[in-house]
Amino acid sequence: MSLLQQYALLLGMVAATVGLVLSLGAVARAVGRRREEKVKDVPATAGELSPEPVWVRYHVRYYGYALLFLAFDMEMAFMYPWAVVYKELGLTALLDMGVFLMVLFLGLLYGWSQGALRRQ
Amino acid sequence: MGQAVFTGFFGAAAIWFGVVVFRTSSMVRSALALLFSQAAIGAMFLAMETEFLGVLQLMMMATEMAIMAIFMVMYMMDPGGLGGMDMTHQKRASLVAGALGAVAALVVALLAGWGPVATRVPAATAQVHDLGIEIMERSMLIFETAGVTILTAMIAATAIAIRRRR
Amino acid sequence: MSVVLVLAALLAGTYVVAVLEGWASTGRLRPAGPLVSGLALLGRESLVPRKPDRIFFEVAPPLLLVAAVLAAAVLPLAPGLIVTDLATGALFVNASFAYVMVAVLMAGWGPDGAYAMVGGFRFLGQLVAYSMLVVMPITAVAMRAESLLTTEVVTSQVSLWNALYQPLGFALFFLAAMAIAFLPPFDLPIAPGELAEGVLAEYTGWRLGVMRFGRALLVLTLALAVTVFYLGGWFGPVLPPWAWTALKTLAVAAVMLSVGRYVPRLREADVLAWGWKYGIPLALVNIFYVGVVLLVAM
Amino acid sequence: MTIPLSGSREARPFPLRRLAAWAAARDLAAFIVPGPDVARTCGIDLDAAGVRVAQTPRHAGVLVLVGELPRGLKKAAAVAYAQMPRPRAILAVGAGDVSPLPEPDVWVTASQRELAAGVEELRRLFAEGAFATEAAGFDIEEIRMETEYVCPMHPEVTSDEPGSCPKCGMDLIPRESAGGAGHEGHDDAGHGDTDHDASDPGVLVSHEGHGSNDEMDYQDMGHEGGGEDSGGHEHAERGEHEGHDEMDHGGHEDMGFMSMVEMTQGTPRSSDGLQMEWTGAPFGPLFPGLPGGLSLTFTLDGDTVANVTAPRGALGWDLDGLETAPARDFPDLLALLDPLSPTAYRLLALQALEDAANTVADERTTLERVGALERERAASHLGWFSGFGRLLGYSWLEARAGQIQLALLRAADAEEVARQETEVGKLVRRVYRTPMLARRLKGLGTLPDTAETSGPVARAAGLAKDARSGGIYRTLDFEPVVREGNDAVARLWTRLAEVEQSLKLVRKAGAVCFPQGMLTSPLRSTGSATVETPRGAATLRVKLQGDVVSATELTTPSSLHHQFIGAVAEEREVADALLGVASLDLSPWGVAR
Repeated sequence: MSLLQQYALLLGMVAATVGLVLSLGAVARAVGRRREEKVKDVPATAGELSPEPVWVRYHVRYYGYALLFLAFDMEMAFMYPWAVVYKELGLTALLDMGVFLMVLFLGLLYGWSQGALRRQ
Repeated sequence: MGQAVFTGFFGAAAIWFGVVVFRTSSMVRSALALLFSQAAIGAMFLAMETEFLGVLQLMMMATEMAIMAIFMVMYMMDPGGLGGMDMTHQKRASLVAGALGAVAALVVALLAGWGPVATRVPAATAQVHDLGIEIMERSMLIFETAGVTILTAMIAATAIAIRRRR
Repeated sequence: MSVVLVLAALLAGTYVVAVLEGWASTGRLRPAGPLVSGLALLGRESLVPRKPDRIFFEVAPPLLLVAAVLAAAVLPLAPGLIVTDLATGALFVNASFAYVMVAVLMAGWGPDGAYAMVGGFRFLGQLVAYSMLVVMPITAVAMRAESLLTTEVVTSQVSLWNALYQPLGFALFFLAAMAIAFLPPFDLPIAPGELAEGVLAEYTGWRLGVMRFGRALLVLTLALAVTVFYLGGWFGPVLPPWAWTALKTLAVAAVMLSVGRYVPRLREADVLAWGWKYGIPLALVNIFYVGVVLLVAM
Repeated sequence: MTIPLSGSREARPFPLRRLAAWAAARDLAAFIVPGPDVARTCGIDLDAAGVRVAQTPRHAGVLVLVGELPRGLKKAAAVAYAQMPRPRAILAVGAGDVSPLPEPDVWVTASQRELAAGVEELRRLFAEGAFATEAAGFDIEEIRMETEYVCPMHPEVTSDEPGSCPKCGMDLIPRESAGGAGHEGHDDAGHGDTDHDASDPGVLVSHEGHGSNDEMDYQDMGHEGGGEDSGGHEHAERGEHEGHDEMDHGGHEDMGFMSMVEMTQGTPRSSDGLQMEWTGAPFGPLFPGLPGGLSLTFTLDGDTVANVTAPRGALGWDLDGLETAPARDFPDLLALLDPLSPTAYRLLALQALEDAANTVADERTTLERVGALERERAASHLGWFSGFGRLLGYSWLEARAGQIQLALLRAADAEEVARQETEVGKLVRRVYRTPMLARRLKGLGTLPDTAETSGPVARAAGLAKDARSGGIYRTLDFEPVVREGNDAVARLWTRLAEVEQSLKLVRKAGAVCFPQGMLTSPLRSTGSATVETPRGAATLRVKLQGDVVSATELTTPSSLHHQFIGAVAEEREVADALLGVASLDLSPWGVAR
């Protein structure tokens, strides 16, 4: 199976899944329509009607972790090809990646010491 | 022939999502539109049979654009886009800049000498293997400097974002 | 032909996982449970909140299902039984699990509900905690297999399963897999007691059916991934290969679904702190350990 | 044409719909009003009857009303019923009038056998009536939805007609606000306006930050950007902007671009110095994690609780009903007020009347009363474990504690109660050995030392306060359980030890019977008594004329602990705040207005 056929098959599976979901929706709509009633579409919050707009500037508390995560995410791009050729190159590959990972671990330790790794 | 069609389709999808990024007033919707624009570029890589780059693009952009969404929601007014605020500023200047950019890209794409067209594409397993060898041998120095630049990025981000402990 | 066979196996597996989930939560084994509740959900109204982000609200359920299906597409059930044997299969599995977070974030932001909002951003925090613990153990597995092909990964375990070859990686990947599918004790986005079904609070009717089906398929796919990466895929003495994969996958799924009953839910701050302060150093140790063992073996 | 189901869907029945109706009949999910804890204390177990308990009305098909629907919960029950997707039904368990809700489809008394029959009847109704040719709408004026207009960026700026926001010039967007009772708290819910002096929305907020003029001129640079923003222009002549002029930036009245610094002027900073927008999220009367009926609204800064509003006595006592009660059935009336611990309040009333009549119950009845009170304490603590387990996500504890509680409540005599001792012992040891439980609860719900508490909450803070120090308890050599720690984990250990201790006391007392009073005619006009209810010491002072009760004065532990909700929940993550509130074990019925 050539590369393009594999990707086409994956694209076909995505389309099939979306088609399945749409057909489920159509069957459900065929079974019965939704009856509009007054309070039915207000988000259900424990029996109380919450008029507050919820789309506000949500205060995320883990932005310290998120920033360090971006850097570690970059490192992932280098680790996969290295893993594939590791056995072939042996010790030099281990030392190369060792330096790379230690440099990054240094960044993690710095973040840790500066208090990035906690709930701000 | 099919390959060109899919590459063109995903390219158009990437551009369309890119436009949506600025046309929508909801921050999270524009962040996820950028996510799907990058995912469309990843799909373009796949259509051009560079499998590792395509899958890597699909993966990394999902997490990183979502993290961008955090900061867009925290720091932009009215992130839900209820007020329908106009996202575009200095319309004339940006139109000119956009047109210039497009022309420059086309010129580079058409006139630069890209060398002979690669008729035979190496197998995907070979691509990953050669990329690994490339990182470990010829451009090992670039690989290590990349590590150091990531380190500086981490230190800079922590220094800016995290309050010094009194 | 093998594609149809794999899809049928996945469907059956998802049904069994749904039965196991019902058994784990209510303590009663009802084989017809998922079918009946699926039909009931089909017959129930599917409501849309008053001012939703309609695109997010509608796209989240299919995206969750697509993420689970794509991940299952590159995992082998038996030597020839796989949808597409991608050259970068291990990486592709990781990529499709990232879109589970995108779906949950959309389901959190879409309905404009207080509980869904908190649940959605909590799951993004959970991703920041578990993502590294998915990537690094897979790297260690790829090191031993010398390729990202999932079939290669399985054949590389013919002498010794990866769970025994690199136990630390196995433990980390298992916990991260439970965090990906937000199974208790990692069920922060849909915390039944704290957020009244958080992200799923506003979904009813067939949309809730698709979300539950997506999550059951996700649990099955994660169990299949654990089997392929760490439990030697289809290798096993007597039974045919596909039977071994099915047995191992359902065993892993059963453990994943029932462990959460006996432990309180983790706090988001704890998940992040333990993921970064203990998880990542252990994952690095795991990579070096596998590196050294491979060197010695050579 | 009688409509079989009150909440059926309007459609012509054909095969697929009948199949869906049959499936809906088989897979019933119930949303319990006021809450699963009240259902268990009434001795009914929906799980055993084959009905799943849903956490939100969205995932439920049946609204189960347990006991009399108190006035404070009528609106919440109506909202919950309206938010349930059709086909839906109402199952009333021992409930009298359910006025805002339609007529219950099935009405049963509070007994498990009758409940099972009611559930079968409900299945038949669903199978038949889930889809009917015409369905009854549900529309009550209890829930009036007024539309108010609010600025998307300043939730506290609201006005009743469209226009543009005085602070940032954006046009206001329509938003339904909750009509009916719960409206008054909405204007200032958006921001903790601790330092806002002008709280009514129309007038601009205090301007101490606006004095400096220099930052104004850069606004002109951004002027053409806001130029064609029509909303900004008709800005100046708005009536309520008289506060606008003293912003002393001359004739310039077009707001145009608004910098974030200005926009967040005066809003309080969070603990990490960022100024984010806060939203009010109700964790209100029917929240699955908290005791049913406890109305509570958190102002959330992200997932941290900024401040808490907990209206007292939303469904509290109406003691006036007891004013003219004859002394004979005064104990029954008092027991009805708090469904979570009826025996304790019945005993309180009896002892108060006996004190007024100056008689002392004989040895055997006192032992029986001790047995009944201790059994209720054990059952109440087990009910608390079950609710706490649901909030913690510890589903084994939730299920196991609920089962043992029901077994205790249904036990006919002391031997059956004693038989539960081994089960409770296993549960207690299992909870002690649960991994990460103590670490999860450490430091939550700590109260200031000056806080005046009673019951297990006080005993968990090292104070040996217990109203059971009377004569009979000394003969049963009773020692109050005291733990150090004053936080959620100490309260958990205290209640675990108390459950085992209570069951031992029941075995020693040897008899468990519902306390009956033999009332002779009272001599003195006033009587008072104190009983250690499962949640703390409750005292009752009663004034009698002849044999009619004329005045009552009751202090309950829950109304004492209700004031600490704020101290326990503020500045904590949502989950920790909820755990802190739940660790106080409040009974919403016991909270006086």
